[in-house]
Amino acid sequence: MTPSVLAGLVGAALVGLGLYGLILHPHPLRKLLAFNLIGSGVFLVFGIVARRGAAAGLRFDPVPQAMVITGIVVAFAASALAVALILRLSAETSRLTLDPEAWTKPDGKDAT
Amino acid sequence: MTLLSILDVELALLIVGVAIWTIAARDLFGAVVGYVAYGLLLAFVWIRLYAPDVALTEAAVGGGVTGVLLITAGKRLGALKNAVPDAQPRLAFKLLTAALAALVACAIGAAVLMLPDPPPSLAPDAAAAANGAGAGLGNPITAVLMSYRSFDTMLEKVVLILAVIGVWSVGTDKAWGGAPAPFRKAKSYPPMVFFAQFLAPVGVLIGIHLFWAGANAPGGAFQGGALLAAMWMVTMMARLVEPPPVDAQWLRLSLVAGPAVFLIAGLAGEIVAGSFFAYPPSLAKPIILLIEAFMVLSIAAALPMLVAGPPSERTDP
Amino acid sequence: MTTLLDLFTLVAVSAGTFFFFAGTVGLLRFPDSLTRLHALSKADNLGLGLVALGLIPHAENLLSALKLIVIWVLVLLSSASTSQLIGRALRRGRK
Amino acid sequence: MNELLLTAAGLILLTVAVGLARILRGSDDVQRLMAAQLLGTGGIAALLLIAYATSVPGVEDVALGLALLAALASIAFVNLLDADQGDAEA
Repeated sequence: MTPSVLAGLVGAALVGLGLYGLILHPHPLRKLLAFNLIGSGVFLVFGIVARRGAAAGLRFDPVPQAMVITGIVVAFAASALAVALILRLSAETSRLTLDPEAWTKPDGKDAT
Repeated sequence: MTLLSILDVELALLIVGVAIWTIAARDLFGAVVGYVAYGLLLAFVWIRLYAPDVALTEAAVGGGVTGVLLITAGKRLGALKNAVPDAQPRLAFKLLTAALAALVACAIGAAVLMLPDPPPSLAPDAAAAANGAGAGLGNPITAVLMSYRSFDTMLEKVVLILAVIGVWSVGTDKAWGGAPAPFRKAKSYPPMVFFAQFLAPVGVLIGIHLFWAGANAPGGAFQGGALLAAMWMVTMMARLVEPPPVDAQWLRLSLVAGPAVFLIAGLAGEIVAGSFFAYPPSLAKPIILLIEAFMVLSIAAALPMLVAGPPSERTDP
Repeated sequence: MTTLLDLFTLVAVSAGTFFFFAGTVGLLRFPDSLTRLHALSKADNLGLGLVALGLIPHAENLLSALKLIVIWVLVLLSSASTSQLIGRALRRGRK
Repeated sequence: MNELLLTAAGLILLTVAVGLARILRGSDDVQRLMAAQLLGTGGIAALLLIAYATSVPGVEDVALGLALLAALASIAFVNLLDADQGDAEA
């Protein structure tokens, strides 16, 4: 098994793990972590395509690698925006739920 | 099984193990620390894939800057008890989700195993671009970023500005025009000041070195900019400097400088060399370095502003 | 000459690995956070220094060799500072 | 020579993995910050060894980046602790 194939399989596993966490965790920050796991898994799968592209006599294919670099920065920007939204939501309502019905039914458990 | 493949399997197990911890940890902060460790570990995988440029970006952005963002958020949100309903999803739903996740993972895994051989590649085109418009750049990745796929790189800078605008607009109306909350509420602490004072100059030097070396060796505008951003954050964390108000002229100019210079160079290419983002061959390298220098400035300004968050009302005078 | 340099690498890297091992043993066996911090920062930093030293004969050029040393010095200083900060937080008994 | 470097990298990675498992399972948030420190030393050593054995160019710069940034998260956290409690006796 070459390192590229192994890294690709790790990427696939990361996407699966991230998807599981994204759906099941109620906490928005945990969802964000899970989403970032999916993202890095996708980058890895994309990255092994780069490793395989030795066709031009290079040791790697620079095109996917360059796009992964761009992708990492964009993923960070999106995470930062998400964190700002989550923090504002918590400051505004002192709760963090994404449950749409939470707004309609009065909930005695956590006083707002 | 060779020694190297044993090492690869070890690394793969470690990465997946930390990822599982991030998902499965019982408390929020444990998961966040796990994710920061995971970000640092990813740099290893990229080294194994002969991608030092990506490893550097992952270490700087994924490990360092994201670490500060998430740790801060995790600590603040951890203080909020009962903010999230405790209700655990039912077992059937859990199993269904696990099955779905496994299915997706297996599909991607199968796709990885069935990739065509020899792989299709844009590398020859990129190599041609590196010899053509991006002439004189020994680092093929920089050539791709600045010449072959320059449009992507410019739009990515625009995305950074949009994200900064997005983060700023999350603040309250009253706070608009003010500065983001300081990175540290209490007064500075001597060991922290010492740390910032020795780290920041060295880090700035290394950041500029990475940018400069990026034309021929691993490194480049992203990595250099991210390091400079991290060093600005370190000095703000030690309260050697304060976050600037969001309506500071110099801050806004630095934020737009990168994409603006990029766009101007692109439009000039339309006039001088006949197509958008075409550089005259004799001037290609100086022009690319000029654009990259302004990109470094924009990245170094944008990343700390993203971490600092929206402007806040000053509580301390 | 190469044999001698290889021998140097062998000794330095092996010693470095040993110190990492010792650091982890300390991490597992020591009773509280402060002593664990001690094991981690002291033994591991020595290990990193020895590994970096051992790799110097294999560096591509002088700049790479210099960078190896700078890496070690940076890690030494930053881990000393963070240990101080973490240690203070631990001593104040905060969670 | 490469075998030696790879063996050393494998062993160091193993100690990092064991240490990471120990630290992450701890209950104290402050203690968990040691994870970043562990990766800042053991991680960098393993990274250098692997890269030298497989001759990846420019790995020193990656290690420099890690050395500069591994501590950042811990600093951020300690800052927040001080913010919570004030700096009464610092």
